[in-house]
Amino acid sequence: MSTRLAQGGRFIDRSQKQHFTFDGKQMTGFAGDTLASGLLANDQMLVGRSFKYHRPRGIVASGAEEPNALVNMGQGARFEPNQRATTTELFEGLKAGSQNHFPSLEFDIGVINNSLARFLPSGFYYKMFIHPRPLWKHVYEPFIRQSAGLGKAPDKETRDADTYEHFYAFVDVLVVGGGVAGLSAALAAGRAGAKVLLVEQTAQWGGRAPVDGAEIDGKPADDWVKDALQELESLENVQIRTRLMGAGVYDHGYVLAYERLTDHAPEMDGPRHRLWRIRAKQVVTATGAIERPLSFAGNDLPGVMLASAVRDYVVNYAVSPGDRTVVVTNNDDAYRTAFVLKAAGLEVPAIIDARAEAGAMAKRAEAEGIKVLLGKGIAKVKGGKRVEGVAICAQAGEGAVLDEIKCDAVAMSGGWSPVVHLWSHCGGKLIWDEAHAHFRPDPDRAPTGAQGEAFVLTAGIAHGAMSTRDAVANAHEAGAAAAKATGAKGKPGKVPQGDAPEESPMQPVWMMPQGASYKLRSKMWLDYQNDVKVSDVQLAAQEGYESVEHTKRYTTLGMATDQGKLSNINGLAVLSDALGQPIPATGTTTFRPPYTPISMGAIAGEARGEIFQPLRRTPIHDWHEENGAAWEPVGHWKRPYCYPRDGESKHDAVMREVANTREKLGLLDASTLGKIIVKGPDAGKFMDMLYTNMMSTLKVGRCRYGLMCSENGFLSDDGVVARLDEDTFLCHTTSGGAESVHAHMEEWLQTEWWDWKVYVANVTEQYAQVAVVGPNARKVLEKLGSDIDLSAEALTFMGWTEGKIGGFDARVFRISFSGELSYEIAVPASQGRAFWDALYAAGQEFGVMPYGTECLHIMRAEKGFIMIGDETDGTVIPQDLGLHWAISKKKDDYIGKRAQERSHMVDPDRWQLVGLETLDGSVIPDGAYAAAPGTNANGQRNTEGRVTSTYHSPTLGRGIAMGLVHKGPDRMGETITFVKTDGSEVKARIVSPVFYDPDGEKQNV
Amino acid sequence: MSETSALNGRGTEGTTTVRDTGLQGMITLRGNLASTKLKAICKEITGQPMPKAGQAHVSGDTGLAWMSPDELLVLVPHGQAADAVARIDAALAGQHFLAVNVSDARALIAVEGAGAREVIARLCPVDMSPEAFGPGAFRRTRMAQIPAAFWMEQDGSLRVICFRSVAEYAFGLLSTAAKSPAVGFL
Amino acid sequence: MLILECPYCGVTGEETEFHGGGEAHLTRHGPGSSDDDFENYLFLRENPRGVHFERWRHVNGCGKWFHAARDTATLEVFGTYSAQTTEPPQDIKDAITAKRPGWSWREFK
Amino acid sequence: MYQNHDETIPRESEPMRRFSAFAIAREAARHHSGWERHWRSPTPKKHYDAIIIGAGGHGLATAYHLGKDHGITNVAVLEKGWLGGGNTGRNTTIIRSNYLQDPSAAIYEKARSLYETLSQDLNYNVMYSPRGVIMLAQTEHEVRGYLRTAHANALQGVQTEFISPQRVKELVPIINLEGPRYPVLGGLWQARAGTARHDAVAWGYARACSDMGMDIIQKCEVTGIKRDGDKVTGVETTLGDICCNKLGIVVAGHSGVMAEKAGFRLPIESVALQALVSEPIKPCMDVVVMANTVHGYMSQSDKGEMVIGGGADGYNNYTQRGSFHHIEETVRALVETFPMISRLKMLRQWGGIVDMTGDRSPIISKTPVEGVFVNCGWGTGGFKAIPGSGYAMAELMAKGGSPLADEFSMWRFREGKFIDESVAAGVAH
Repeated sequence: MSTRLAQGGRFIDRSQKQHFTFDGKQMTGFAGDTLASGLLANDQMLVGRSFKYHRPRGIVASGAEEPNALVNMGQGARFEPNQRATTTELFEGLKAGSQNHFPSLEFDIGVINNSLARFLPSGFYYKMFIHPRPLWKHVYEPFIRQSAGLGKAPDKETRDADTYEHFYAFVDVLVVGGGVAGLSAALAAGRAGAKVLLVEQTAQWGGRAPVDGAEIDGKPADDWVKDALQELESLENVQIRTRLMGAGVYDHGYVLAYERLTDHAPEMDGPRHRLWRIRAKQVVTATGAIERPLSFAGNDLPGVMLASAVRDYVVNYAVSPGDRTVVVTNNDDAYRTAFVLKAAGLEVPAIIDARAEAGAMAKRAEAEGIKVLLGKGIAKVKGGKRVEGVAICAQAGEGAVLDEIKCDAVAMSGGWSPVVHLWSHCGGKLIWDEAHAHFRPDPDRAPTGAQGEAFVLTAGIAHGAMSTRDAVANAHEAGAAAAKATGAKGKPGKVPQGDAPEESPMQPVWMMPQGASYKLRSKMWLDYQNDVKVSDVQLAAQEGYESVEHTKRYTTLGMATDQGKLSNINGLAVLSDALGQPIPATGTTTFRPPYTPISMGAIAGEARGEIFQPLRRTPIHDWHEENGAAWEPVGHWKRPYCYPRDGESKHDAVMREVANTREKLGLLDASTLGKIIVKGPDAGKFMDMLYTNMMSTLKVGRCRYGLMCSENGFLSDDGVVARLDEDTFLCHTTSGGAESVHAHMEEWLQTEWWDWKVYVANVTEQYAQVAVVGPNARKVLEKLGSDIDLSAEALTFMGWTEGKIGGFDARVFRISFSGELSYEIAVPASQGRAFWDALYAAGQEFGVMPYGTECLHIMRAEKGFIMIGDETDGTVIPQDLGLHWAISKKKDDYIGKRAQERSHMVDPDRWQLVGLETLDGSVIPDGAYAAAPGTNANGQRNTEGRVTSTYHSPTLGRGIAMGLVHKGPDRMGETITFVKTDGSEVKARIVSPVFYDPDGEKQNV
Repeated sequence: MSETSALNGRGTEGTTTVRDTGLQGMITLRGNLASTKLKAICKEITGQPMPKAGQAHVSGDTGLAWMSPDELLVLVPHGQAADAVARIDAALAGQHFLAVNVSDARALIAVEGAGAREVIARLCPVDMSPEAFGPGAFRRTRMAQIPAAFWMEQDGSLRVICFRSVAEYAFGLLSTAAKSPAVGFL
Repeated sequence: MLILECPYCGVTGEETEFHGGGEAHLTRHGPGSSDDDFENYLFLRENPRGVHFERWRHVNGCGKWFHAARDTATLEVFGTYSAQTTEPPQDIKDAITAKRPGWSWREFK
Repeated sequence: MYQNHDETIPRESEPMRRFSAFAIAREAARHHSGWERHWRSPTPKKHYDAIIIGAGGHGLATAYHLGKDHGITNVAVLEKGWLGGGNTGRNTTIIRSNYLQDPSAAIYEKARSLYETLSQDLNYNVMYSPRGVIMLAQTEHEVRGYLRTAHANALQGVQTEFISPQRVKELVPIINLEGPRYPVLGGLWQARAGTARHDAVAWGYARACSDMGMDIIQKCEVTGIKRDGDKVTGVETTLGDICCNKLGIVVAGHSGVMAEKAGFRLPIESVALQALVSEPIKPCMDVVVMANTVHGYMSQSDKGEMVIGGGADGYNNYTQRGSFHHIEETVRALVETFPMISRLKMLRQWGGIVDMTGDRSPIISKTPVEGVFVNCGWGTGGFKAIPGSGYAMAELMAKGGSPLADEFSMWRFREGKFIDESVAAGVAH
């Protein structure tokens, strides 16, 4: 029986009852309980099932290292699997359920794996299910997957009801860990005047010291902690926070910290988690240590717990794991658990100490009437879903049973391992400490920062300082050193004096008994969650998996949700023993962030829903929204694809828009087109390098279409350039391209031609730009009234001018991407919406309709104009597209010219742009390839071309396309065959890409 | 003919508020910031001395902000931007420079109240503690997923500039952060 | 998550304010250059494990390109300097020598 | 002399015992005492016909095919750390061949088809799971890109199809089709693509190579490459000099460093690529989903972990750590695409060093040094290629040429003959 004691409990408030349920069972706990202590108080020792064998699992630990007590928590939009009961604060109405069993926790048929355990050695899956092949996918794997996994998956349509946020903090010294060491370090650094942040992952300060009855500066630890907190709170330059876990240490002093704001009180408003991105000049990790289990047969039965955890539950929560608790240990610390239990009026039938000599602690135990069995170990734990007793053997022997003791709990201690995770995340190295049989940070090989300086210090037990005296002193030193390193000048104050009761040395015990038979070894658990046993690690070594990483991956040791907090060192020791090499020679696996798992929601932060990602809007965006635009994402912009009317399909809408624009009047929101100013005495020279054609000769008042290539020769962007004055050009870019082209210009100006006198500025968003297109384009502008002469004679094709139109400040470009009479008009963005409204109103009598990107595409395709991103894909050079007319022969250089001289670029066999006309008038499918006879060396069908743009042209009433075809321009009139994905074919004739108004009469009227 | 800012005067309630300051005249001025002519015309237009790196000298809707070693942001009332550009062009004639009206390419958002510093600290990788960022300080940086710039008018009052097209996003970020309970760090 | 100091605006910012621009001090080879020179310029890279010279742009900041000397194995930054130079300035070379005696990178030592 | 004589004596005569259900039953009866080493741990000989530097998947697969297809078994595979300890053991285990360009489709499809029978060929269960891969199309531009890939694949003999949003939802019940920003417009579906157990691939190859009498030598770092004029003669290692006729450099992120020892440069840059896994949950996603518009991809391992691929750093990096903001960008995108993962937790994140070429496609090539061959530049996509890469590299080393490798020559850059797979995601209009 585990139960609530009548008195005591440092953390609980008996005046505040809290009701919760576990697997539907009503239970009651107190404020200050964790879910784990609450469960134990209600005699719920069995909390889950293991991963592989589905063995019954009980609570082992009292903190972040817990491998077993993982539960499904909450419901609906707040459901969450794999919540660790030992770090979950109890709250009124908490609903939890056990995991990984069917049909129930008490009776789980998955447990058959257990009886088959001897057939499931490490590497089992690699050796099994090899034949017959199809069975793996259809039978074996599905079965394995069903039995694997831990927590329940949230419902597929779940939308998290909570919110999350990030926070950037900058400090001199970050102290991680709120135990006495962390407090001591923070005090020293704080007094010295450094800007200090002290974080503690739990809700309580003080760590283990108060539980262990330590004394500091002559006071009980609890009192010292209170005073320390008071002083820290009084220091302006120090901040302290609980429920904030140091999750990961990254390069250059970047520390990720995870704050759990409402997990303990779901009714509170505000974000559930806050992810801190702390930039610290120095980090002090006072992260304590984790007690190691002992490896004896049946050490995984519910009721077998860490000695320190048993102590925590009694002292902090007034919960007794059992009435009769056997303590088994290889060190003095576990005796404290026996004393605590005794003091609480509970039975301790025996302390089983693997060490042969009696030390001070043993004598004290005897004095308190506790039987101490020296040089002994546990041969086997008796019981099924709960400990019923232990069989005693000689530690030196092979497990012959000497005696049996009835008990309902076992408190074990295999010694302590410093928590070195944060130290190691960013490259801190470890050394092996023989005396305490653990790895501890090597101060000479610390993680290094931006200037190559060491930026992490360790404090207290995390440093390997095992007594309270050494821990607080070392922590003080670390705090002072960290502050000094950040330039703090003040004094760290006096060193706290901790007590250090005399202790006898611990004795490494990696197997109990040391000569255990295979039968026993195959029941000694190293990793409780993943069911990895001593025998599994030994088998891995036997099969040549000698690297610790191999053994880890082969056996899954330490790969469970606790990431080996309990199992790693024990596993390493067993492996080293099996390989006959010292433990340091084996080394550790890599420690990776986070220290304990952190929510995906916290990582995503505020970025969800409307602010998931920036959405770029033009000044006319709302009009499109109000008028039923079907949107298309273009980069971060959303552009109207078309404007379907009631009951109209997208396709029909597009057809209507094309017809209307060609026959009457269309309006396009062209504001997304990039606009970049290039100005300076050397602007012309610069433009000639940027564009393939000659731009320096462009006359003021005129426009010219230009091509831009990457230095690698490929066509990267295009657009119309207008010369504003002798020194100034305005470059239009593609919608997606404004930022990249601007960056491209700055890069060349700053890093290659920095002596050229040229300034550039991206003015894309300064303007709303509207394309007024169609036979009635001039009419609607004239109706609006303008001080500009818009006549064909005054403003000729490819000219631009400025003035007022309908009272708006307008820059008018007489350019056409549709083949129709067309004006592109730029007005200040603040006037954009009003200008559009005015055009739309004035356009009514001329049959105005807005049109979208798809209509734009079709009209340009009918004219044979290329589209960056369709005709180009990053592998196409201008020469492929028959754009030689836009490549200056006179210039000896432009960006990309040299690349275009390479052998493959001048190869006559390159595919080149042509028009394509299906024989049956149908539309060639998007992306189709033209097949050529035969296959290549790899058995793939040969191809001789591909379609780049393909549409149904409402103007011509048939399918039209452009494509790149092998020697295309030389094969006019030939027929080639496109193959659809279903294998059927479409035949198309090679024609000129200009399908509509080849002489350009319409745009010149 | 009506002129509208991207956010059309929107604002939020609360202890920390976020609001559109409306149309603001802005000029990108690139050139030799050491040039006496340039300093003089900037002073003439804004009444402000040349700011150093990381500074903005602004009072109300007029001022100067240091954007880069060869770029200033000149703030003037929206209606006067075009005229100011013309005056700069005249004053610097013969020099190599670029003055361009970018008033409508940007949005200007005010973040005011006790939580103003923490609102920015939730979104920008910048030390917003009083010792690191005080009145007159100006910073260009990343705000969540967009480039942005901000300066501090006086403690508890910040001005954030972003591109016009992402004004909605920026407003969403800032107002979400402003609604959140105080962190209590800054 | 690196920290870099922009030599132009003096801001020390985190990596997300910047944009990496690859190997520094490449000599552009245009029309008329040999295939070897052009391939070297555009594609072949030092990619050392250790001292490296690279380009960065303060893209979410003052917008300027600059150079950084950095150790690709430890991520230590020895210094940042103007992009408008064809070789690392002496003080940067000295800073590296102080930390990595005997270093060399391309023709620089 | 004696040494040479000694080398002619085969090291282990009797072949390795086979894995099977029967073997497991037999061993269970005797406490698994009979399982033998999966690979020997020999001391290096003085001379080998071929040496492969790098005992990752690609290097081991190369050795395996040298023996299996070309009868070259006097081979050593040298590894400075532990076999399979590089990117083979750090990737997100996705296997697919729905590539656009012919040379890519050819080698990745070869690899995929070899994966189908790899467990049987190696007598080691690599858990190849052809569960299918979907690449989501979330913009019109992406739709056109994937339609193009589907057409190309049809002619390349790669089975793919472009599927509707409804079909996507059937295959991936947890997906959010109507994201406010990027509604799912369809997807490119390859049913025979999937995943495999990454470590097992390296271990299985190692076991098979060892069984053929090849020497896999771990903790042996190559410190120099010995040449006689323009011809390779051997390598200097931390375990002494070893001679060879042919040398294969298959060291991924460290190719640049090794090429320098051989005296040539490569169009390679090494950067950190990151990945992460969630805590294990019961099965909820049977296929692999890649969402390129928002830059994230996710699958669920047989253990139940959600396996998530992150982005690559924009700077050269040899630490196996990356910058956290890439993790953040990926998780942000995936929480939007699969909202139910918001309350799952990240269990572990890690990084690997990937080698990127000028066109992001690999190099399998002869080099300026006679007898030296290089296989590198797999960037973010190497795992899926391992069997095909080994097959082609072995053929190249044995015969001096391979149809699968020829297009991946290291000289393609100077010719301007790129193999660019990024084109489906070209510039938007």
